[in-house]
Amino acid sequence: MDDVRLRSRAPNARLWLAGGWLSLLLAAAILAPLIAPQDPLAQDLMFERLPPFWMQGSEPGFWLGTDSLGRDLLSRLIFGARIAFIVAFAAATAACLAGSTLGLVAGYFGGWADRIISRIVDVWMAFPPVLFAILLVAVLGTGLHSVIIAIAVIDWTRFCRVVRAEAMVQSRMDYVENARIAGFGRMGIMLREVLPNVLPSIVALLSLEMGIAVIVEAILSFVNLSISTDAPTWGGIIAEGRLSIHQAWWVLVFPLVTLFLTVLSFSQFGEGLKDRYDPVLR
Amino acid sequence: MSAAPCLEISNLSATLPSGMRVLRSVSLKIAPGEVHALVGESGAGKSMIGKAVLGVLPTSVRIVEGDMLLEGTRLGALSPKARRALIGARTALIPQDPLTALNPSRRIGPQITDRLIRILGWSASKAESRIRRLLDEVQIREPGRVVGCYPHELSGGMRQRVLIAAAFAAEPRLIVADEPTTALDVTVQKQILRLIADLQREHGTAILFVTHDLGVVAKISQKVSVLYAGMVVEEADTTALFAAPQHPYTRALMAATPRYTDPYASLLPVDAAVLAGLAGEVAEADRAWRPVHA
Amino acid sequence: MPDALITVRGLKVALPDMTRKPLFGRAPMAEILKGLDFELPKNSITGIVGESGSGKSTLGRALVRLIEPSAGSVTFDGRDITHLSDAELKPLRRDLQMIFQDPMSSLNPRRTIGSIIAAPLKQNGMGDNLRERVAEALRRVGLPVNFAMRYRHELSGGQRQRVGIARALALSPKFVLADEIVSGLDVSTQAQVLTLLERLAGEMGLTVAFISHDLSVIRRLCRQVIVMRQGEIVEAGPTDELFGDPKQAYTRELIAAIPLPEIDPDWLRAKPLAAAN
Amino acid sequence: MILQRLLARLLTMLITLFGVAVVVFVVIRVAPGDPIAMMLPPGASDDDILRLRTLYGLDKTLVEQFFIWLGGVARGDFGTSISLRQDVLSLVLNRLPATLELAIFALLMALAIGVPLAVLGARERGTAVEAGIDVANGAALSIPDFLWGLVLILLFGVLVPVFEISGRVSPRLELPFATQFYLFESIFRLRFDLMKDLLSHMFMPALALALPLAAIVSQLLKQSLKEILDLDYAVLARVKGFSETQVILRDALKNAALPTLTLVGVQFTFLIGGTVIVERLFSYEGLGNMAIDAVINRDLPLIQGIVLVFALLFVLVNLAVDITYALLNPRLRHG
Repeated sequence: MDDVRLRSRAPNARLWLAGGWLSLLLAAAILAPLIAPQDPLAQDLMFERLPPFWMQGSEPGFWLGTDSLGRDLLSRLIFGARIAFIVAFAAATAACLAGSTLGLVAGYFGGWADRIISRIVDVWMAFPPVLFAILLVAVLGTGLHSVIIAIAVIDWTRFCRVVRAEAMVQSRMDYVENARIAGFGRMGIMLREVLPNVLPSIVALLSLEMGIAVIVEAILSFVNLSISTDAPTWGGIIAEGRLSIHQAWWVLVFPLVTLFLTVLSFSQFGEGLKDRYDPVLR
Repeated sequence: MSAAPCLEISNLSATLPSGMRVLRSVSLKIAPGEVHALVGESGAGKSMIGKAVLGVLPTSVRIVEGDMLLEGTRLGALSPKARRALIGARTALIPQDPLTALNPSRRIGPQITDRLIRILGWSASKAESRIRRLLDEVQIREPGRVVGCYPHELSGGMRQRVLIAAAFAAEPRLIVADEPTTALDVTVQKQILRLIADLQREHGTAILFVTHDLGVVAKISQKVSVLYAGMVVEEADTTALFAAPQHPYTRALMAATPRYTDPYASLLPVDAAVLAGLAGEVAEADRAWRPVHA
Repeated sequence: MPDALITVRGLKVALPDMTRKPLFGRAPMAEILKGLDFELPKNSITGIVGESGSGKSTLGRALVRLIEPSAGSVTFDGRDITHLSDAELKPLRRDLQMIFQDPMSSLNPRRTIGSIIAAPLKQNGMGDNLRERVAEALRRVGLPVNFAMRYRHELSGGQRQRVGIARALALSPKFVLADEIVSGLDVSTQAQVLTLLERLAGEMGLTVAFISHDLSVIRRLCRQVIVMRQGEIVEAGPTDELFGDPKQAYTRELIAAIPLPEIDPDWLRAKPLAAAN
Repeated sequence: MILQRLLARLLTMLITLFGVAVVVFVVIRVAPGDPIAMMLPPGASDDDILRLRTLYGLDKTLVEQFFIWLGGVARGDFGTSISLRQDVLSLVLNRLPATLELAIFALLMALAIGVPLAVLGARERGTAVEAGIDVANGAALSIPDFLWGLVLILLFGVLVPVFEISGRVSPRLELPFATQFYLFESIFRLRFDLMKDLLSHMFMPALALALPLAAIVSQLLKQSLKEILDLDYAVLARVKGFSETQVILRDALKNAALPTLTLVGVQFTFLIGGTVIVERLFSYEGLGNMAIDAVINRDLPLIQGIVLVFALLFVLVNLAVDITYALLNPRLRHG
């Protein structure tokens, strides 16, 4: 009894929780200039390393405290969400379009197309992804565009591999033969019969990839290679927090918690969507 | 037949997590050395009964009521460990699909001797000579070669022979044969049925024979229970059942089963009234039923 | 035979044997069908029977040109279709239809039944009055019209197979290949689906190739039978003759192996007839 | 048959490595910014720049440069690091053992966590225990090593400071080691004091790397165990009288390991890739940490060398997985 109830309700709960957090964050990102209590770039050495509001020595207006340059942590997190979301949407979408298309072609058509695409994927998989990303940004020069391009260039293989494998399974189904019997051409079958069945996985991956893009962006800014040095990125705040970990733990904890929840939400949101749109479970 | 039954099931009910019953107060008795067929369509619960006896029900299915007595021993009263030991010593299973019934990564020999050695404590040489003899009995020509093979090196019919040999190895009192010929071609099916019948007679083993095929029932069993929705709708001696089926559902099943000797009197669709009657019986049974421990 | 819809001459099919694929280059071809000759007469059901490995399913797929034969010819309605390309086949597709063994895998889980039945209609220029045509197709197989809105998982096994029949017959084809269409069904459902197919084939004047491993079913449904074994035809002829007086030992063995639902204490004992080698 | 597969594998390995070399070469040479200019003090003459360009072969065409470099690599000459002015190969070999020790330790940790959880989850399938394992797996899976690293730094470096959060070994210690495989050598020389210090440094970065992999191992293995436990041969084993744990260990585990193995191979390469940032996070003196410095300093020969070594590691892992798979699978072993 319990078992069944758990299974049918859990996907919805996680979908709502994850979706809720992401919407909140998205709203904060869009409305950043209106809701951020302080200027995220304003330095004030008078207010350096203020603790969060519930602790001794906190200042009103600096809810989550300040960093070693006296910059307001909450405001930096809110503005950081902007960068995170831009990177997440742009990079994940680009990687998804490129990777899914190639994966669909490789998986459904097979033959030479598959062999060439798979070989390229093999080469790509032989790069350590983080190092590849750092290298690309170093080459392209720091900036939002470089970060987005670097993530897309590296992570299209994730979509390609999954979509290829699923398209291969789908293309062996009887309904694909059924469509041939009905007189559909190869392209028509790929788009009509195969793609809709692969789509839920693509959607789940897209959401997962957004979380990964957020992380990669954080890693890049952690090694100081993302946007610009003082731009309020989550990774930048974390790098700052890592240095002053013994003096001001909150500078590390708050961006960490934000990042943690965001990444978890993206992956759970994707899985939740996939389950929800699975016609067999619905 | 005054001998104590080999297996006695009384009032057995099992439910899914949703509370729906998959077995509805099933009762049946199998005398020693008797082949008792359970026949029914998909969802009739015929495999469930065999699995319940052997204690290998899927985790989602729960027995909520009833007793099972194996040679007089109440299975429900035993500790899991004692029960496992008893099942291991007195029963065996011939599964449906010879493809998935052998572990692909282990050689045939150890797979059929491990029960004898590990569970029954036989010596390796005794177990081996026993298996040799049984492989011979199931007409496997080179037993020495076959025990060294991996399952994928044997054909489907060969694998089923190996499984039958393994089932008879420890002289069980009861064998559950779960659709043992469904995955086979007809010509192989006939050979395997004959083999099971011969060994069963020689060893005096009782068999609970699960099948969906009334043709197989007619050839192999002495008794039949016809099942529908986890309910025994008719139980009879096999000869009696085929001579004069009592329940309308049994009659409908017989009329639906194709017969090449009489093509136009067979393959008749089941009448809607029969199905409506069955639905009524199921509802009636559920209305009267209260689980003992709710 | 003058009234044959499909004529097969010297048909060979070879498929790559992936278990023997060498390091470089292609897998060697394994000959699945080894030169078959037969006709499928118009307006009648022909049974194709064989055990596993007989090549009966491969034969079926070659007949509707899902695979290309490696030698020989398949003539459909006077036209050689052996080596036509997909594009050349397209106008012929509405006449060459197929019902699949596994209705679960032959229906796309993400499409409604209505859309599955409508797709071949649209694709073959019968897209006018679509709603009515779909409804008609469902009615024909005895399913309520509102099933058009459902998905495959909302149907029972027998209903799914009816949808498979509805989809294939919606185009009013000349030829239908039925590949083991009842082997996954219970006997009671099987009887319904078979009577349905029998009735519709008669009403619509269909030519049907009915592939099955079950001789009893073939006896009831088919006017003539082709018995296959390991890629070759063992015996072929009118059903009554073949059952009344099987010429080949293998055919006799096949028939004798069927367990009839009647008491026959000697059946298990009966010496298996010597297999034809 | 096995030999053929091995040869095929080696060939694709070479093609992959060549592809990696081409891609990294092209990416680097597209880079704006002149590494030579960075090496020289301001005000160096054009002549000096030209001399250095010739020295590093930067005056030739891209294709020429590529094949000169590739020829060198084939002879074991990876060039000279621009920023550290040392032989790239010896620099890489000096750092590689640290990274290898970290990655292998992390792999062992992942297996030590993942396999028992999988067995437990499969044994208790359908219960709250399994549900709990699923939730833990879900979380560990979606959080990458970078974040786990930070979380661990906070928990065990700051909140309950039981482990070291920076470096590979305490600088005050005298190291008697002849090779760079410190951990291995400390065990070998029975220097357990040093081993303890090394492990204390390695524990958290390794755990950060291990957690996502442990979740994958546990998830996949549990899944395939559950599938196998529903198969007839597992049912048969239960009927024979074997207990559930015995069925899992005797009949199911080996067969379940096969499908898991291939994916774990791929995931292990991800783990190795993850060392780059985790080493940075924990200031662990491995290859990855050096790689990031190399990128920041635009040290082209060093970057090329490191990337190629990583690629080589990846393809070797895949090769090892393939061989293990073949050895475990009787279908491949016997015709």
